[in-house]
Amino acid sequence: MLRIIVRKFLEVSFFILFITFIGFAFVRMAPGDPALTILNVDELSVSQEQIETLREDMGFNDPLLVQYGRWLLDFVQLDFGESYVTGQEVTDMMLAGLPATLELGAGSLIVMILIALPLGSLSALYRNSWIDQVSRSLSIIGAAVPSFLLGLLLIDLFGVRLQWLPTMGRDGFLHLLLPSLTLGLAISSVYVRLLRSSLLDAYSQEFIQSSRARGIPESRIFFRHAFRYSLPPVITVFGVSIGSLIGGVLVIEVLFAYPGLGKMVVDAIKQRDYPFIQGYILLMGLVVFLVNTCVDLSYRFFHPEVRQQEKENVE
Amino acid sequence: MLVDVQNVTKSYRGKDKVLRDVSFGLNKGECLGLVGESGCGKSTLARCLMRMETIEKGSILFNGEAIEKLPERKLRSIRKNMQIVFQNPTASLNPKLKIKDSLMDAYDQLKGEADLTYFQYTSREGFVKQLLEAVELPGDLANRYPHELSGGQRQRVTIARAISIEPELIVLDEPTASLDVLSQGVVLQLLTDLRKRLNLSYLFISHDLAAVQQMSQRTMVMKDGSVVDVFDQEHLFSKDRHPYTKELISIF
Amino acid sequence: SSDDANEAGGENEDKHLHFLYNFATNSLDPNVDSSYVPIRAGVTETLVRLDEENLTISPWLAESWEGDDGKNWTLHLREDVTFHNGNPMDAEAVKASLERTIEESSAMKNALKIESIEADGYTLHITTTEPFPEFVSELVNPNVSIIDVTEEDIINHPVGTGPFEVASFSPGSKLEVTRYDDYWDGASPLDGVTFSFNEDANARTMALLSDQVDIVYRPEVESLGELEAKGNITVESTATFRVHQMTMNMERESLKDVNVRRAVDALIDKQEIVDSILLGHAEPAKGPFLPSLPFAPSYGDKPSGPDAAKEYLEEAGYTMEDGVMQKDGEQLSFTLLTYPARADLPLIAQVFQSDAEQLGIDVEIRQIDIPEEYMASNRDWDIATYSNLTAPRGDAGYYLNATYHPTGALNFSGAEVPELTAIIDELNQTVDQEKRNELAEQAADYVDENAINSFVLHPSTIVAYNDEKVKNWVTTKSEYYMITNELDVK
Amino acid sequence: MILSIENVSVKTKTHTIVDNVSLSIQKGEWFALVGQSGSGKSMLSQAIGQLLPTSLQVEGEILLGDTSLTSLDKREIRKIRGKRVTYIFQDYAGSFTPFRTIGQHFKEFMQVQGISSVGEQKDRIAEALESVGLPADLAGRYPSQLSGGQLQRASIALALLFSPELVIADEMTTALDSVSGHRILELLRKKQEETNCAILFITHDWRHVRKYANRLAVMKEGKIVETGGKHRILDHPQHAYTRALIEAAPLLKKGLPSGLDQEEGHLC
Amino acid sequence: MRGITNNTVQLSKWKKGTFIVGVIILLLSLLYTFLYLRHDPNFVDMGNRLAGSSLTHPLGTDHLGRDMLTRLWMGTQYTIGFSSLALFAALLIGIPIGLISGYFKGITDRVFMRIADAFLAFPDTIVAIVLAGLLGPGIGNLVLAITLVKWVNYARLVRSTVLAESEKEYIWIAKLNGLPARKIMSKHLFPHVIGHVLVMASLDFGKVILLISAFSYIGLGAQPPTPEWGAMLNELRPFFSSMPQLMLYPGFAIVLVVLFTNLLGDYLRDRFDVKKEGSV
Ligand SMILES: Nc1ncnc2c1ncn2[C@@H]1O[C@H](COP(=O)(O)OP(=O)(O)OP(=O)(O)O)[C@@H](O)[C@H]1O
Ligand SMILES: Nc1ncnc2c1ncn2[C@@H]1O[C@H](COP(=O)(O)OP(=O)(O)OP(=O)(O)O)[C@@H](O)[C@H]1O
Ligand SMILES: [Mg+2]
Ligand SMILES: [Mg+2]
Ligand code: NI
Repeated sequence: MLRIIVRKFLEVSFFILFITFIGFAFVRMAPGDPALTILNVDELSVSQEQIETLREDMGFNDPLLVQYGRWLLDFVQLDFGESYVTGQEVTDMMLAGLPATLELGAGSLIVMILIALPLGSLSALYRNSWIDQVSRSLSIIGAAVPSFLLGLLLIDLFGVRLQWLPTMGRDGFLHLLLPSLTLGLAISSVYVRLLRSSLLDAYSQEFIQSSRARGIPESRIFFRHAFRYSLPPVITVFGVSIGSLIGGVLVIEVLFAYPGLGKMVVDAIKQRDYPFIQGYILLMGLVVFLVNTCVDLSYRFFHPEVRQQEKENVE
Repeated sequence: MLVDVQNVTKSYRGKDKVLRDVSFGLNKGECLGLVGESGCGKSTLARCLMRMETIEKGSILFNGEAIEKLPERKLRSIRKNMQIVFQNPTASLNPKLKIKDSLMDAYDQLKGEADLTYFQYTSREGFVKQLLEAVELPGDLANRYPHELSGGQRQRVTIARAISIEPELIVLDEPTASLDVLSQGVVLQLLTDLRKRLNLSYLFISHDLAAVQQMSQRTMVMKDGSVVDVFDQEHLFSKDRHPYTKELISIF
Repeated sequence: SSDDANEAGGENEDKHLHFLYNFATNSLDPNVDSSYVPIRAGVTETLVRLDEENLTISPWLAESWEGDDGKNWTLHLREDVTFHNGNPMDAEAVKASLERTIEESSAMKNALKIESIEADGYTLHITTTEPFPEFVSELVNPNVSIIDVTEEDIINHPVGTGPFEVASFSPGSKLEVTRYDDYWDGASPLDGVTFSFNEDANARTMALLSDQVDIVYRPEVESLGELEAKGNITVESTATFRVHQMTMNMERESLKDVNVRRAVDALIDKQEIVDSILLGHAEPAKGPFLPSLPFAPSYGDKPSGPDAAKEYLEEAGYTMEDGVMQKDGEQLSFTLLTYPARADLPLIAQVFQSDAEQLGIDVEIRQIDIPEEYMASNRDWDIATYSNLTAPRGDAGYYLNATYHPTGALNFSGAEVPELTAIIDELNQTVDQEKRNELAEQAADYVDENAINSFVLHPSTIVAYNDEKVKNWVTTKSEYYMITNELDVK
Repeated sequence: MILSIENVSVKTKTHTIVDNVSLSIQKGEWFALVGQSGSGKSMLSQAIGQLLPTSLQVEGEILLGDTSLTSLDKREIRKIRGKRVTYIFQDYAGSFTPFRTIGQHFKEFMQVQGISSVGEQKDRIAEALESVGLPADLAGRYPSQLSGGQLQRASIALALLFSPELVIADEMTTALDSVSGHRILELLRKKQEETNCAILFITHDWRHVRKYANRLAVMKEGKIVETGGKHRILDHPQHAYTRALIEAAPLLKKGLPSGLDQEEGHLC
Repeated sequence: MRGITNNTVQLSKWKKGTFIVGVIILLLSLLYTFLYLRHDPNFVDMGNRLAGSSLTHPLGTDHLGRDMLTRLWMGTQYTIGFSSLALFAALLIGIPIGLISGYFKGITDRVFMRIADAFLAFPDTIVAIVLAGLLGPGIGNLVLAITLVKWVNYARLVRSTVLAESEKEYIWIAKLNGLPARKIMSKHLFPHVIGHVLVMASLDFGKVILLISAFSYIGLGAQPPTPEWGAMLNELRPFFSSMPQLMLYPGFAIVLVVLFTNLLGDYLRDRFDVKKEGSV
């Protein structure tokens, strides 16, 4: 057990080192200069010289490795630095953005599950029937309609015409409904199709036949046998999209003024706010690592035969 | 000696030993029968021979080389000389490949290297047909998928695949269990013919003593992971047989 | 918070407005954050302000000031001002606030050039590091907001002197403010204001349509018709200190010729762009400065249109052959930079491209991400659409220095003209306002004559509000002052 | 008459797999179906429980007691499967869902058939496993952790759990060694005596036919070539194929193929 | 059960009919656009801005007075070309890596998957901005960026299927037959993974177009005035409420393409799905 923990810990450490360094090198290789933002050249008179001085002061002219070393040194003391733009602690900023992100993520996940599970299942169970056709058409539309358009349509319907729901801001449950619905609809299309295809796979397995021969009701066969068999690809794709679920919702956060990490990181990228970007990559790295490790663990749950093989390899 | 198994011990994680100190030899051109109760470790032994499992103790020599320690690359050259027919023909066939593609897998791999003496490679179709006919299957099965075959047909396909490259050793894990007696007779006869002609060696796992008697020169009896009895065929009914062997015989 | 206001309102109906702004912020730090929400929401104030009518500098927290040598400044503060927490705003407090500004913001440190501050009752003595005539006008900058620095949580809860105090703040989403009863200039008639953010123009329009908000800053231009159709909505538009311009890279062979630059200028159909891209919500520009500014020169009429452009080009030695404008067998071609952060610019670029094509000029549009960065580090472009604030604080110094001085950070055209540099240098030494205006005008004339850049238009700020409810809304040119103590409900 | 199959055909789009087959099985009878591999035995047996894939067409009439199985809808046929008709398949690996333990399969089956008391379930699982010679602690294992024979025994225990009227055993002992196979068949016979169920026994093993069957049918290329009592077919085969089949059987002991000569009263 | 089969036949007949009618309409519109109208897709005509439908402008004109129909047709080559390029490249990287990871397991798997995780941790905007910065703005680099972001999805998906499949006996047989890993992956495992991959990829087609549109928003997409659909969609945003049809045109075009790729994906998937079962 201890060995496993130590191994995992080392793996995480290497991974963190790896992504933060790549991220560090990456964002600094990208053209862009926080000095311009910091000095607010858009409104204040600044000379080239002053920009150069600032760069020197902030250490932007040092070799990349030196800069990274400095960041790392702060990082091991759990100091993530301050945003160049607002002067806030990066940790505080992320903590401020996280709740909205989590709410939005959870809300849209629920919507996604509510849509994808029934639609995907029905269209697999009634392959080629009208239900299948309808759900496939819906998922095609879901995949092809940009989320801002979807969001605007929902705002127009529920906010302007019916006046049922607030269209913006983060102020309790009601405010969460429209953004979650938009995002949930946008992401569910992939899952509808994936679940369908995966369930079809499951239903061609022999054990389904055996269960039927035992008189197990179809509903039970579905829930206890086929469904679980079909989940790994679905979960895999979910694990992969967790990053974009957190960072890729800019459009929705902007549209509904539901401020989370997605908008913050895009702003930070635009303004080349290195400390925040770095902190974000670190956070995302951890989240992605954690989620995908869980996804990997879940394979063992879904495929006990694989689990056995792996354990043996460990020994 | 083609195969020499010495003191092989194996256990699955956290379980009792499945193989205990198993030792035996298999000569070139010989067919060694292996019988025993279900779950006694026959298939496990077969898997160890093919190095599909790592063994805990002991060693397995193939043509004098200890295969349990060989690196994968060297193993490849040995593997073309051994084939296995698994107990479960359904799992042994890729459900997404047509029969002809599964069948040609081994041969394709060897390309020109295979020096066939029993079969003749003329064309792909011709070869597939030859193989299928050898195991009493109509040639038109070649274009079907495994799920469109009956259990017996699948099993014969796996046998055809194993003999297609005429390897030195074939491990047969209950190869004819789901064949009707006529087909079984034909297949067993084919296997015997092949062995005699090409000097092949078989490890023939079966629970059908009659089939074992027909096929093999020597028979080995396993119980709870150990070899309890080895005897020549003519001594089957002899008095100094192990009590367990006697019980097996009495059922017939 | 609006509920609090509700209860405080007692028997009367709650007097509350909801204002929707087009930019979101995560920090309210008045000294650092460049979204200026605290001053816009009426929470903080600066020492001096911009007089929106005359476009000159006028007293605010400071009653008067002197500094004839441009280096040693004395400011006299109002004596009746208190912070929201009741503390008096005296010279000590202002000094502390200014010092914080300089410490927290490198930008403001650069801009203010303060060497030392002395506080004496309600008088401040400030020395700048060098003669700095614009000093007072720099104090207009919202980042010089005066706050009580003894307060803890300045990022989320700054304490200023304005008519409203912060009640609650949700970063990136909205700010709730309530009336400060002891406001020095007369307390507001409103109980409170919600100041929320939404960066999507369509969403802002819909928020107004759905009656969720009362005043919307910059609604979607294309949907104004819909707003007006609703009947109770007034749309106001006011030209700003901004100019959309075509920056010309004078280091490029073709653009070294003043006639080519003039041709580019002539080719742009400014009125048409104003009418059809901005739907009239802009003023065609003749020079960098808004005509109502005191130092904006009055320009004569210049020939414009494709024919004029063609003439200029012929003067520069180009000829039109087979529909291709060429010189020495080479087609005249431009690489035109644009960026999507200001949505009008790519459109202007495309209109220009199409117009130029009619003249046989090949224009390749290159869309980039951050124009300042790209233009400074790459010189492989000819023309760039760019948008600039030209006199954000009522003074021309910023724009002229940044854009035309060889050391300026925004001098993307690579202008290094001794005559112009001399004018700007002189401006930087001049304290007298009259004289400053004269010099600025001179510089603007020079720019015009030599067609260093081409100025397209001054975009307007558009504000739409519910006229059945909102009273006394003023759309300012500076865009600094939005929620004031005058604002009321009907 | 517990099962009667009348003119049943199973067809794909291009060819006929089972060609106009009729047979009937009496109550409490052990009916063997032997024949060529690939002749359609499994297809025929699966047609009874409507278990064939949709790509195959079934024609004809199948009666279980008085119920016409071909006319039943999904819900009704489900009530029949597992309770009145159960299956034991040849492919033991496919009999179990890979991620559920053996015990879970048992529990599920019992739950569906109305036994929900956990204690009772536990007892019956242990009992059922023991009756097929498996240790009770196997219940906690996943199918992949069992040998082929063990799996097949578990699936037999599962099929016999609720004393069905008809057990369809499709090469159920194929994967078993002779000792266990023998034990299982003995067990099946015991159960049959207890419950008087009928067994449709598909096999290639003449020893089993000889020992257990009452009547049998021989199939070849989708058709039944001969059907009749054990003695009739084994000792007096009429069809050439049947004869060839019997002669090829590697029997260890001598005597009549049916083995009936050891019993009294046989005169022929 | 048989009812469903009949249903299917009827539906597919109906589908065929619509398909043919659709293709005819598209062809006619194509001919009309390029043989008869012959507009310049980039010709700006501010006087004729936001014109409604007419014979000369069947779909009207956009905010710069350009003919919508011509732009839409011209856009197909860019949109379809770029998105399929990006997807294809992502598949080309993702599938092999997924196969290798799932098949070899152990350290190979861990290294590959951590690299994949690293890609997931980076917001796609960063990747796009860095590439645009290093290689210059332009849609080519955007395609590269999308490839870099998308391959991970396929790699992970493929890996999960391979993990389960590679323990089965037929894979062992292939191994014992001396098939090199490369061949086992391509011949035996590939047919198992391709089904899911095709389903994902055909849906991703739409997502990729929309991603290009999102990047246009920060200046990284197609360069104006290229009539790329994603960019058009983005340009026409302001007209959402005043002239919704303008956005609907490129939107509808995208839906059509996704529909088509889905049909294609389904068709291919069915080809690989040898059992064709599942309906109950
Ligand atoms: N992967 C595994 N993990 C744990 N135990 C296993 C595994 N495979 C087999 N066993 C156990 O090892 C023992 C021997 O199994 P093996 O498959 O070798 O039996 P066998 O002799 O081939 O039986 P049969 O004749 O029924 O096929 C059995 O008790 C079985 O439960
Ligand atoms: N889905 C299918 N489509 C087409 N043909 C099939 C399909 N399934 C099976 N067959 C063919 O139908 C025939 C009968 O198969 P069946 O499984 O009933 O044989 P069987 O008598 O049970 O043989 P065995 O004793 O080998 O199990 C075989 O020739 C087989 O190839
Ligand atoms: Mg075995
Ligand atoms: Mg069968
Ligand atoms: Ni007789």
